[in-house]
Amino acid sequence: MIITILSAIALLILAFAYTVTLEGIARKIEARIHRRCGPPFWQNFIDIFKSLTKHSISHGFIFDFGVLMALGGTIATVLFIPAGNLVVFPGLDNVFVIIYLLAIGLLGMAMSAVGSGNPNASIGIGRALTQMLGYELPFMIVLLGVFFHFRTSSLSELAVLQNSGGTYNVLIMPIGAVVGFVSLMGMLGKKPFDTFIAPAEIASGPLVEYSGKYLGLLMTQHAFGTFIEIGLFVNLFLGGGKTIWEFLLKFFLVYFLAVIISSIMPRFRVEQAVKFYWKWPLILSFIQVVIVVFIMGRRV
Amino acid sequence: MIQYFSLLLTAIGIYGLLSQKNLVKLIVSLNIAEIGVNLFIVSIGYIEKGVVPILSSENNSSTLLFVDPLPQALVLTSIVIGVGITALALAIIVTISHSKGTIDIDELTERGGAEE
Amino acid sequence: MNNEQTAWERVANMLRARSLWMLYYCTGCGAIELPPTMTARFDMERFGIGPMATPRQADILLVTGYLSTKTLRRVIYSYEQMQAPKYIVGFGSCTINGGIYYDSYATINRLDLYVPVDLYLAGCMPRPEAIVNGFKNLMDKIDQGEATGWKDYEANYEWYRKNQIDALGEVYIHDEFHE
Amino acid sequence: MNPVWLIAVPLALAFISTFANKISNWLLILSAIFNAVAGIFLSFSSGTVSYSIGGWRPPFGIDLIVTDATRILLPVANILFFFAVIIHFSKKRASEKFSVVYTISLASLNGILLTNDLFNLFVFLEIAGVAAYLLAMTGKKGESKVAAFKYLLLGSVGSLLYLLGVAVLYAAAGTLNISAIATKVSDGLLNGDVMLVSSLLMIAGLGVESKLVPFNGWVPGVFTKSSNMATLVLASVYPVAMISTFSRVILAVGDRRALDLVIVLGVATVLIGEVIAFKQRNLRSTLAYSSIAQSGLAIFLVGIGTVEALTASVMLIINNALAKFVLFSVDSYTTEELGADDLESLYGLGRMAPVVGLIFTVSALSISGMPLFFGFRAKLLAISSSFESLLVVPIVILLAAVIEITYYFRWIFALYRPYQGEERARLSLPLELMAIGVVLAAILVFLGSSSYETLMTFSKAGNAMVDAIITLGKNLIGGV
Amino acid sequence: MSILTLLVASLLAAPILYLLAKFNTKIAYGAYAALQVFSFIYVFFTGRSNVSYEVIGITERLNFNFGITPTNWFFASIVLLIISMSAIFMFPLKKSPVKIFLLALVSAGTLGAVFSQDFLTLMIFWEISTWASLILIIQDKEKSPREAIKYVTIASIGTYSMLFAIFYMLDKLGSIDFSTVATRIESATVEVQLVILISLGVMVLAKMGVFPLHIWLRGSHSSAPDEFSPILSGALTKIGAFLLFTITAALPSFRIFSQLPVFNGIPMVNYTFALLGGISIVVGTVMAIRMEDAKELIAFSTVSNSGYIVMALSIGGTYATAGGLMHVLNHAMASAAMFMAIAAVAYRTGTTKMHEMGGLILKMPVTFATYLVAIISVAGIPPTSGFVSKWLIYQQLVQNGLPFLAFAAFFGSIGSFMYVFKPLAGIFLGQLKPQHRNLKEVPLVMVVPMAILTLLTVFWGMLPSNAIKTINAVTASVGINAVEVTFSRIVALTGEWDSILVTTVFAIGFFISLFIFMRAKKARQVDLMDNYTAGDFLYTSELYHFSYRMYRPFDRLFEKWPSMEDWLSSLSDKIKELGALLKAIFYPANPQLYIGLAMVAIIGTFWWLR
Repeated sequence: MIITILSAIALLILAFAYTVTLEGIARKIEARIHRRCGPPFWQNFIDIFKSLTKHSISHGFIFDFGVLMALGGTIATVLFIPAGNLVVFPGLDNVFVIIYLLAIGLLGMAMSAVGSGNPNASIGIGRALTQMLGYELPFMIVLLGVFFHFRTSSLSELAVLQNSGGTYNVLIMPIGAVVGFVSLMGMLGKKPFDTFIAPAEIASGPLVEYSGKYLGLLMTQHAFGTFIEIGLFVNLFLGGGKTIWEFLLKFFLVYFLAVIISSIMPRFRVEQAVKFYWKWPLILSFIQVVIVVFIMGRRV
Repeated sequence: MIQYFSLLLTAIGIYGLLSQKNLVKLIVSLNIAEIGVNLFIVSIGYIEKGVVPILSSENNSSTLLFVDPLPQALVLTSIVIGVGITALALAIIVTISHSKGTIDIDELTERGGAEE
Repeated sequence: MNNEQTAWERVANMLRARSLWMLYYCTGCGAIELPPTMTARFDMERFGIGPMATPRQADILLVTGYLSTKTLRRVIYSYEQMQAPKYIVGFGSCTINGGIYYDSYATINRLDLYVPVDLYLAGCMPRPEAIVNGFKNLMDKIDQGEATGWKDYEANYEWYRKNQIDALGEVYIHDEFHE
Repeated sequence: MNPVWLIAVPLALAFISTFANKISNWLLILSAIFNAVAGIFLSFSSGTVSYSIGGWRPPFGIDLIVTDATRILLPVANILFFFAVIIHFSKKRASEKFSVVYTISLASLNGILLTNDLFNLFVFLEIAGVAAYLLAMTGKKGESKVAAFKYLLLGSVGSLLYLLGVAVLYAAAGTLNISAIATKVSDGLLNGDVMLVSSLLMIAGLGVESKLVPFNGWVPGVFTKSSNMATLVLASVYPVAMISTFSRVILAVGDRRALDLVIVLGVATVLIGEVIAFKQRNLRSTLAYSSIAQSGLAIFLVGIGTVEALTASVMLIINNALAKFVLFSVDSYTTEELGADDLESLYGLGRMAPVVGLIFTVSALSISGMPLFFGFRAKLLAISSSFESLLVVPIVILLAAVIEITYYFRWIFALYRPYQGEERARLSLPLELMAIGVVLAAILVFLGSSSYETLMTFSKAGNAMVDAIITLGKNLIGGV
Repeated sequence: MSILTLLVASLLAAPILYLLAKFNTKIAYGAYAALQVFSFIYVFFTGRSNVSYEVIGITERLNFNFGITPTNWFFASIVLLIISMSAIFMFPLKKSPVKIFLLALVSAGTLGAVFSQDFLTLMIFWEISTWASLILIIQDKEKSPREAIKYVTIASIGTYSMLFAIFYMLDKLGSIDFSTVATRIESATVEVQLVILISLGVMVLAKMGVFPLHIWLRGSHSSAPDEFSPILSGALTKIGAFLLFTITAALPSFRIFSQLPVFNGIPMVNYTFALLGGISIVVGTVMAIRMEDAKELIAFSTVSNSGYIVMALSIGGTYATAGGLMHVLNHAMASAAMFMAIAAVAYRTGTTKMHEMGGLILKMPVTFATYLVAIISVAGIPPTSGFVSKWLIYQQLVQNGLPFLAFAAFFGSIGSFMYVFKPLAGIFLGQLKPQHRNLKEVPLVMVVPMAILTLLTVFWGMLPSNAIKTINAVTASVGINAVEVTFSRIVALTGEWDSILVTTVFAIGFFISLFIFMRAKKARQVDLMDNYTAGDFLYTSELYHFSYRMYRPFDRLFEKWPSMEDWLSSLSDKIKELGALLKAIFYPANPQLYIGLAMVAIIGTFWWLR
């Protein structure tokens, strides 16, 4: 019990610190690609804490509640992500639970944003939900193949099975891994799939009315969300990690790749994004899952 | 032979029914066809070298070939009915010509004659 | 004005100084100078300064040129929508004294009559070097707790309000300025 | 009781009324009452009984036959006729002009139902036909005369063909008695092209009155142009006699090959009738085409020829008669009260006149074969027996049933839609229509929800349709 | 007292309530609600343990067979729960004697159907409720008859199909008892089995609103009286699930079709039904996303969720069967709650068009909460009961390795976020319309049933073991393995689900955020109209509410897709054109033409038959 609580606290702090740092580094990387100097890597910490100190406005009960629900749901989800050997709830971390728990956060955010009464926020939420239908489908179908193969959907077990089997999923199911990565880009809202925040077009979409502490909480939530999404990918396709450091290294690599790709991309319109996801990633995911189900079969 | 002829008569009557435009002529065609059928019925009762189906002093054996008397009775009825129908038809034609002013079937059916 | 700061405020000001999000109100020629300031050559982002899309999230309001009576209303509205520690930077002479439009019937000559300006950048227009320098000064001011325009505005709200209404004059649309 | 009275009494009364024009209405009512009572009286016994006329024993003379099927159909036809007469005379405008015609048609319909002789049947068909042509003329406008003339033309050609068929059959079989011929046919004594030709000619001839495609071109004109009363009789009483006789004759003396034709034509009739009815925008023509489809439904079962099929056929005939009686009388009520019977003018009728709406709804539901109603059981049996033939038959029938349900519901819903046109005068509710309608609707519901024993009667009728005539014929031949 | 007494009482209640309503509608509606609540309580508490059968003999061959088995009890409790809640809920709405008569008939028919033990009894009572509901639908609104005709057509397709199956069974198997048929069907030939199960399946598809027979739902719901929609969606379509469960699980369809081609452990026939379920999930979802009327939207969500149930019960297996049954429970509650919430909103605002409302959250908080929990359940987000069923279904999809069905399941699940959010945003969130400034929450009578359904949804979400144990009893009665459950945990193939733990963790997360939130500076409350507008001033809140065509870019993707409804209405036109053609051929104006036709027919057939 005590160990669970301690490891939960450790995981939360790790997730926050590591992801926010990485976000700062990502800004640095992006600046370097632009041949700029870029902000210091701790810049995002400053941004978050500054936001928390500022004054803020509220548009009513649902505006507050939704933010809390979003952050609460996301924090709850983080606790189910195994980080190397730091696993808070072994056995209970199955992927369906994680994906649906993540949806609590999303729903809270959506409610809060639309509750602000700003149409830009509604447009952004509409786009986010639409895009979600795009990227989740191929991802889930690939996942079906993974679960079918390993007969488990528990993230930590999947990681252990990959490590003990000697090869990672990215090698067993390369097509699936590619699809998973493309879907991950959408999940992270990185370019070219960042149409729902489109700052110049719809004034950063869902975030348009958030100020001060609300913004700070949502930035924290975003950091946790990033941790969950990349953590999912790392555990599913890269075997998690035997130790926490291995996990963090893989995490960094995946994030680095996503940042590099996104910084050289323009932006899709939302229906183009959905169309894109329903074309190649979906077809590839079906190919992958058919290979897994009908040719490879279950892992012995 | 007579049977073929009567059927031919029926066919002529039916041709008339299909080709004529005047209502009265249609009725005439109907009558022709009717006559054909009546002839046919009469003809089936006739038997080659048959005798009158009346038991008399010379015709008193059951081995004799009698002509079938029934068709003749039938034809009488049929003719009567035919006459009745013809009369009714002509009466209808008269009312039509009174109310519509024409007895040409094309004109009658053109002018609002089409059913709903 | 009391310049004594608590430890908490000092930390907060330090954070505020290093993370400035700007909302720019690009009315005049000054907006032209911002892209070079942001991009590779001068790279504003290394100071933690970045553009923001909405006034709710922004910390600094850049008024980059002359204001007419029509646009002043928008500036005031946007400023009031910004959340409190908030700062205004006036660009160029237009915001100081009307610049070359000083004698137009429709322009506002002095910005700080209507909203509290924390920093003016002199020049017509100020070059990116001047802008970066100005921002550096603003950061120092914030760090030391001297950039108190927003408190000023709250304290002297009546005075600002009177100036605003005088300048905007009679309008036929009823809103929060004209009951 | 000798069923000949059912023919003789109306005929005699008709004869009297030609001379006594004043009392012809009373004579019509009298004959209708007599026939209704006698019909009910007849149905109390059971079994197949043959009554010879004029002392000639059956294979040689004319005889009347009463089977279990007749015991149902005869009372239904006579009672419905009686109801029609009641509705006719409840109206003040009723004239005695056509009373003779009605009386004669009553006599001839009974004759058609009862006779067991092919030529005698021809005679009755012609009498019924003449009565029908005259009834078809009763419409107000000139169009009804034209329609009647068309009917006459087609009817005469049909009866000519029938006569030709009878003649051919007589030439081959040497007798006109249906039972006797049926025995010979079942013994295999008659076959070959002669049988086929005579069957085809008889199908065509009887098909005209039974509304079989393509011999039924007269139906829409007559049903839509004729007077209300005439349509009522022609659409509800006539089919009972005509269709049942069609099945009686064709089953007994028809060629096996011709039965396939009956299935094809019957199914085609159903489909064509329903599809055209779907398109109609006014109630009476919808009902007219629906009548065609219902006839087709009852007739194609004859081609299948099993006991189950014939039971279904009898049930469908009766269902159609009862329901169409109500539907057509509601239709004539609306044309009289509202001036029109298209979809829009019927709006709100069900709310203004709830009883009329109710009987209309029940009858329409029963016709379209909804559960709880009589038509449902009939249709069900029809569909299950249609599996005996090709699979396409039940599919087409089901398809047609769905189309039928759709358009009937369009009318039912129209009845209950709020009316938004100009103010209407208060409707007068005819008591006799409501009473008769409620009785008939109650019968439909009762038969639809009653137990299987009640329906055994129909099963007996179906059995009789298949067996009775041949059994009788075997006895006759054996007697000789 | 027995089920039979209850049934007779409910049937008799219809005319009595009608007469009572003529006298005083309030008393009649009260009596109706009391009767339904009593039935629910009676059935729920007495039927749980004891299995009993009752027979009313009609003839030697046909009986009305009723019985309480775990299956009957399960479905009956769900259906009665929904009906009794709606019965209370409808009290403040527009009343009329005809409606109460029909409602009582619907309830009685439903009650009879869920307690039936043979196919004919099931069908007769089902038809009673169907026809009564049909007439109910046309009671209130203007466009109703057109839509009701669709319902009639589809319902009659189902009816005829089931009837055919019943008589076919009587003919070939000699019985229509569930249990007897189940034993006898195994020894029948494959054709017989196929014909029986497929024609019963058509009835299921028609009544549950599953592709391709789904088109009636939209119109029926949008035109049905508001208080009836919960029953139509929550109770009536669930009888279809009852029949489906009977034919897939009770009749051993998996065993008897195992000699036909089998895909991933599912026989072809079941796979086809599952595919149809999958298609209707996708179609329902896509169409729901496009709707602008809240009731039409939920109607299509019913299509989608019926698809889930059909898919799950057709796949079979431990998890899918349990998941399917759980989904029956969930969807009954969630759709009833959603329809109630919409009815409550419509009661106050008089419209169900989403873009005509907005910002009602503070005006109608309980309604909002009801709707929120219901949509969370529909979207399958924990901790509501909706998650459990979807989770169980996914387990089976993984176990059998069914990518194409999984695609549909995932599509429906993720797509449901999109469509359930639209009414939430359009009706409850966003800008308040000026004409709705003085709205109040609906009366307590309407609040209570909504609250009960909401609490139950959350309860079974927190403690799914409670429901799963019941479902295990149901599946055990037809010989399917039980899902492993403990107090808070469900153990399935690919993992475990601990609802209490997850809820606790969520609560902890929430309190951490709340702590940060409270520590930071208190926010200033501003009006909804004080919004970022790029410096422009706002005067009209209507124009600042974004709800109409919220997913327009997405809709554009599907604009070119063939629409079943267009196809159907064009089919009607085609039939009419065919009618015109046939009329021109067979019923020409000129009598000579049809004399000629007759002659040609005679000569032609002679030549053919010779």
